Amino acid sequence: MLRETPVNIALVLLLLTVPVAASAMDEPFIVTLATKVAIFATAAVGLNIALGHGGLVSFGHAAFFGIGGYGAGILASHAQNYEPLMTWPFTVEGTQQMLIIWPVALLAGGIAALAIGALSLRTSGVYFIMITLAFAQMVFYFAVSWPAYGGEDGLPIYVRNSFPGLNTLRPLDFFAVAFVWFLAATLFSILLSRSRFGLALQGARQNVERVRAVGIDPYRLRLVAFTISGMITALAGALYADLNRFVSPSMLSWQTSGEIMVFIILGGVGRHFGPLAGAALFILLEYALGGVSEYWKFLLGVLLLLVVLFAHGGLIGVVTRRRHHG
Amino acid sequence: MNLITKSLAALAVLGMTSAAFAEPVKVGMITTLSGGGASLGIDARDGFMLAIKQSGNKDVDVVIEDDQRKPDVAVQIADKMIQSDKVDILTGIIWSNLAMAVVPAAVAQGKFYLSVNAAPSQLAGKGCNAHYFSVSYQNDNLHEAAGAYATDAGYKNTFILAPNYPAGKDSLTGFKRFYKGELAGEVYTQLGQTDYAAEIAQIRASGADSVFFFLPGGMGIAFMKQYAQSGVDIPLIGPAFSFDQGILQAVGDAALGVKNTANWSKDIDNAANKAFVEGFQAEYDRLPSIYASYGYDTANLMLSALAKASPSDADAFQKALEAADFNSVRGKFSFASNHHPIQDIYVREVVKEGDILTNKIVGTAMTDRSNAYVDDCKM
Amino acid sequence: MSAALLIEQVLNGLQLGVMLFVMAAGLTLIFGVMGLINLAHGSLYMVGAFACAAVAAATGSFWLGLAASLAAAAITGAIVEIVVIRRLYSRDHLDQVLATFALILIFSEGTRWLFGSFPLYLDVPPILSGAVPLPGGGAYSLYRLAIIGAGILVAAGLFLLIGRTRLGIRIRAGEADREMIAALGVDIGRLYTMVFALGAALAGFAGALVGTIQSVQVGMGEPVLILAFVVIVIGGIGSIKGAFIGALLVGITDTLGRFLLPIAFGTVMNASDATAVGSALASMLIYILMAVVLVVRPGGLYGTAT
Amino acid sequence: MAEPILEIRDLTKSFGALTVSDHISLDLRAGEIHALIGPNGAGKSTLIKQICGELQQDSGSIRFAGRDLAGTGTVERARLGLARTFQVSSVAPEFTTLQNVVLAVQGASGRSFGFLRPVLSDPSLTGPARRHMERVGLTGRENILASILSHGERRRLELAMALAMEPHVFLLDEPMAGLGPEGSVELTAILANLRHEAPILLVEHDMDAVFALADRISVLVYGRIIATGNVDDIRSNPEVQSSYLGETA
Repeated sequence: MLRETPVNIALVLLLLTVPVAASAMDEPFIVTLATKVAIFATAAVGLNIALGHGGLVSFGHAAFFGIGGYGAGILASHAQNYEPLMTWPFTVEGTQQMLIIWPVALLAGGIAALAIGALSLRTSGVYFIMITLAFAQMVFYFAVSWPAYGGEDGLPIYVRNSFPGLNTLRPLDFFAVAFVWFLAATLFSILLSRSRFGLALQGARQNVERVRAVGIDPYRLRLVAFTISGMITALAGALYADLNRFVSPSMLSWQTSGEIMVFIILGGVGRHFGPLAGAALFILLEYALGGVSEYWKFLLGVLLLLVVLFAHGGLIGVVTRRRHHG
Repeated sequence: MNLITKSLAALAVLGMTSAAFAEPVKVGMITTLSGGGASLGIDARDGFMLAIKQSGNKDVDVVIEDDQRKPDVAVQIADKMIQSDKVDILTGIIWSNLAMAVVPAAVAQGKFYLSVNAAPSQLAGKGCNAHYFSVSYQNDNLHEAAGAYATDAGYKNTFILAPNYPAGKDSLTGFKRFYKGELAGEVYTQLGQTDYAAEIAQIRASGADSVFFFLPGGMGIAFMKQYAQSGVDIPLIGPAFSFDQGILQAVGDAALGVKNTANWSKDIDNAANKAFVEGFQAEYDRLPSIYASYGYDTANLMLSALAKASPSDADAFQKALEAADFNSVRGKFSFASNHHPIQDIYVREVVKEGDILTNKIVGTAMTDRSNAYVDDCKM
Repeated sequence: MSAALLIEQVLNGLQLGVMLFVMAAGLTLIFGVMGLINLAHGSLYMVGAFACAAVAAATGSFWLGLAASLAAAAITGAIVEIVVIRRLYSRDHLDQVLATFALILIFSEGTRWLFGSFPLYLDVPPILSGAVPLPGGGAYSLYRLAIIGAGILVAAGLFLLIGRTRLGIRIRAGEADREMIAALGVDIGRLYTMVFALGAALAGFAGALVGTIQSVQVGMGEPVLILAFVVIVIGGIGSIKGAFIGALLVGITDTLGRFLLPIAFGTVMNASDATAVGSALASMLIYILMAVVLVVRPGGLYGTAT
Repeated sequence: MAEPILEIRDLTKSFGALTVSDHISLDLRAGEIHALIGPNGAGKSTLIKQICGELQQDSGSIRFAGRDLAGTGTVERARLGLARTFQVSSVAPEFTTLQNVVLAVQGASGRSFGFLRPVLSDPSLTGPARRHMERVGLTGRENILASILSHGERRRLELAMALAMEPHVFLLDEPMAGLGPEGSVELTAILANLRHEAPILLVEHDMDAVFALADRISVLVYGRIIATGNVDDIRSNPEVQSSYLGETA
C-alpha cells in the first residue's frame, strides 16, 4: 500500500519531466499533450473546489471554461485586427498580453459564476445540477448564435498570446506557463481546504444543519466557493484557448462540463491531485485508444463505468488503496 | 482537349507517377470519422484513398486521424501531425469552423493544405494563402448557383432558410447574390434543430413560390421528411449537401423531384468520373457521394503536383498545384488566383434508379464560376 | 399573421409538448421512485428509433417496427437496470450522473458500430401520410396529429396506471417509503426493474414516433434528453402531473418563441438582424424559462423543494 | 427578578389540522436550568426548532435578550448566542473531533472568510477548542474522525461544540438519549456546571437527570404547557401525574 503524498509528488514530477524529456528528444507533440493535461487539470481543480470540497455538483462549468476562453479570444482578435474593444465612454484596446488577458478571464469567470451561483444556489440536489446545466446551455446557445465573434465557427487566435521573457509559441515555454498555473491552482486549493473558509465549506457539505447551528451562513460560503471555482476554471479556459490558438462554442458544450467532471471522478473526488491524475489518464486514453480504434469512446465509457461502480476512490484511490476522508 | 486525348493523358500521368518520386511524402488527413457528421468524413477519406490506390503510388504515406468534429481536437491533431509525424501536406477537414481553427496556423508553419470540402470565405478573401488550395469549391458557390437557378426558373418569391451560424448566413448571402426575385421570408433555425414544424407553417403561410434551404446532415433529412408530410407543395431548391448519396436513402421518397445544385454528379460523362464511380463501387460496395468525389479529386491533384515537384521545394510545388494538371471527375477544372476552383455548377434532380435514390443532372446553373472573393485576395 | 398560422403553430407546440412528456414521464418516474438521475434516457430513445427503423426496413411494416421499438427499449432498459443501474440507487447524484454519462458513450458508439454512421431510413406509414385541412384555410400533417393523439393516450394511460392499478399503488408506495414497501412483501428489485423498463419503453416509443419524421442517427437522443430534463425540472422532479404541464409549457414556449420573437424584433430593427437576434434569443428561451421557474420555485411547479 | 433571557409568549404552530404548539409561553432566566418534559409527540422538538429558527411560528413571539426574533433565521440566531445540540447527533462525520469543535469556535468568531491560513495552526481557534474538549472529557481524542466516535463521545462532542460558541443560552435536545446510566451520570455532572456560563433549556426524558439538574420544569402535553414549577411542584402536580409521570414512573 502506497501513501498518498508520494504518489502525488510522483505524478507532478512525471508531468514535469515527461515534456522536458520529450522536448530534448524532439517530440514536441508530447509536450503539447502534457500542456493539455496541465490545463485540463487546472480546470478540474477549479471545479473540484465547488464539487469536491463544497459538494456542489455543477454540471455547467463548461460555461466558465468557455467564458475564459472567449475572454482570451476576444481580446486577442481585437488586438490582431487593431480594432478597439469599445470606444465609448472610453477606449479599450484589445491585447495579446497574457498578463492582461488572465485577470480579464478571472474577472469575467468570477462575475459569471457569481451571477449563476447566486441564482442556482437557491436550489439544491438534482435541481442544482440541472439549473447549472441550463445556464451553461444558455451561454452555449448565445455563443453559437451571436455573430460578432464567429458564432458556431469559433474565433481563431493566429499567434499565441505573449508573456514577457517567453516565446509562447515554443511548446516547452507554453507548457511552463500552464504547469505553473496548475501548481498555483493546486496549492491554492490545498491552502483553501485547510483554511477557515475551507473548514466551513467542507463542514457545510457534510452537515449543513450543523454549520447553520454554529452561526455560519452556508449560502454565502457556497457562493464564494462557486465563484472561486468558476474563476479558476475560466483561467484554464483562457490557457486552453491559447493552446489551441482557437476558441469555439464546443468549449461551452454540456459534454465539456461532463468531461471536466470525469477528470475529477477518474482521479478521485475531493483529492487535491485527483484532477491531475484524472486529466492525465483521460488524455492518455484518448491517444492510446484513439489510435487503436475509431470506437475508443466506447472503451472510455466502459472504463468510466467501471471506475464509478467499483473504484470509488478514483485512480489515486486505487493506487493507494484507500478511501478518501475529509 | 477532347475527352479521348484527355483520358490518354490521364493514363500517361498515372503511369509515370510512381517513377517520379525520390522520397516518400507524408500526408496528414484530419477528418470526421465518429459522431454525427462521420458519414461525410468517411466518404472523403474513402475517395481520397481510392485515388491513391488506383495510382499505384507507394511513396505517399497517409496518416488519418478522427477530429470528432471538434475544433479543439482538430487543432491538436494538426499539431501532432506537424510536430510529431512531420507531414508535408494536410487535408481532410469537412467543416468550416474546423478549417478556420486549423488552416491558418498550418499554412503559417509552411505546410500545404488541400481542402476536400470546407472553404470559408475568410480563407478565400483577405485570409488567402499561397499554401492553401480548395479543391471542392468556395463555400458560397453552390448557394450562388441555387440563386442563379431560381432566377432562371422564373421564381419571383422565394422563402429562404438556414441554420443560425456563420456558414448558414453565408449560404443565404450567397443565394441572394444571384437571385433577382423577392424574398417571401428569411428564417434562421437553430443549429442541430430536428423539428421544423414551426418553419414549415411559416412557409405555408408566406405565399412563396419556391423554397431555398441549406440544412446539412440530419437537419436536412428531418426537414424534408416533415415537409413531405405537411401537405405544402411549394418546390424546394437546395445545395447538394442535403441530397447527397449518403443521406438520400434516409430521406426516402420525400426527396424525389427536388432540384439541387452541385459541381459534381455521378452521371457527369467523362472517363475520370467513370473510373471513379466504378472504382468506388467496386472497392466499397456503395455509390460515391459528392464528398467522395472531392476527396478523389484532391488526391489526384496532389499526385499530379507530386509528379512534378516535391513539397520541400515549396514554390515549385505550389506552381504544380496551381497548374491543376489532373483529370477532375468534374470535367473542366482550373484554379482562380485565390486558389479556389473555376468550374461549372449543375442543377440536379433527385430520381429513383431501381430502388435507389440518386441524382441526375438536368441543367447547368453557372458556367466557369469562380468566386466573389478573388479581388480581396492579395497573394 | 393569420389565425390559421397561429393554430398550426399551437398544434406544433402541442405536438412537441406531448412527445417531450412521453420522454419526460419515464425520467421523472425513475427519479421519483428510485431517486436516480438517468442521463442515458436519451440513449433508450435512440434504441427505440433504431429498432423501429431496422424492423420496419426488414419487414416493410411500420407497425411491427413500432412494436419492436417498445420491446427493444424495454428489454434494453431492463438489462441496463439489472447490470448497472441497480448498483447506483444508493450512490449520490454525482456517481449517477457519471455512470449514466458513461452509458451514453457506450450506447452511442455501440450503435454506431452496429448500424454505421449513416442515418437510417424510416418513413411515415401510408395510412398516416399526408395532411388534413384545418379550419381557417391551413392544413396539418396527419402524422403529427396522430403523435398528439398517441401522446395524450400515453398520458391518460399513465395517470390510470399510477392512480388505479396495483402496480401504481406500489409505485406510489415506493416513492413514499422504500422500507415500508419492502415490509409489505413486494419484491422491490423487481418493482424497480419494471419501472425502469416502463420508462425505457416510453422513451423508445417516443424515439420511434419522432425518428419517423426526423432523422434516425447516432446522437439523436442527447438534445431531447436535455429538453426532457428541462421539462421535469420545471414540473418538479418526480411528479407526472408536473412533467405533463412542464412538457406542454416547454413545447409551446419553444415553438411560439421561435416563431414570434423574430417578428417581435422585426418591429424595432431591420429584418435580417431581427431574425438573427430573435433566433438567438429563442434558442435560449426555454433555459431562461427553467431558470426563472427554479428561482421562483426552487422545487419546480409541482415538486417539493429538497 | 431579572428579566428572562429567553421569553416565549403564546407561541402557536400547526401542521394542517394538527396543532403542535398551542399557545406556549415559557421563560428562561439567567443561571437556571429549565427542563422541558413531556411524552413523545408532545411537540418538544418542534418547539426547539422554532426557538432556533428552523421553523417559523404561526403566531406568538420569541424574545431573546430583549429582542424579538421574528424574521431571523437559524444562522442569525446562532450568532446572537443560541447554541443548540441535536436530538440525533449532528456533527461533520468526515472531520476529526478537533476540526468539529474548531468549526464551532470559528462560527462564534464570525470570521469564516479566511482563505489561506490553515485553521489547525491558528491558536486563536485551536486553543479554545482544546479547552472546550477538555471540559467535556474528550482530551486525547482530538484526531479521531467524528464518524467513528462512540455514541457517548459524539454526544459530548456536540456539547463541546455548543460550549465553543460561548452562547447566551443552551438549547439541549435530549442530550442523554442513548447513553447508559453511567454516561448519564457523567453528563449530568458536566451540565450542572454549565448553568454558570449560560442558562439551559433542557429537553430530556431521563427523569433522574431532570430532577437532579432542573431549577424549574415545564410539562408539555399535546402542544400545551400544562404545568410549570420547581421540581417538587411538578412531582406533586396531579395533572402531571396522570398525564405523564404516571405513565413512566
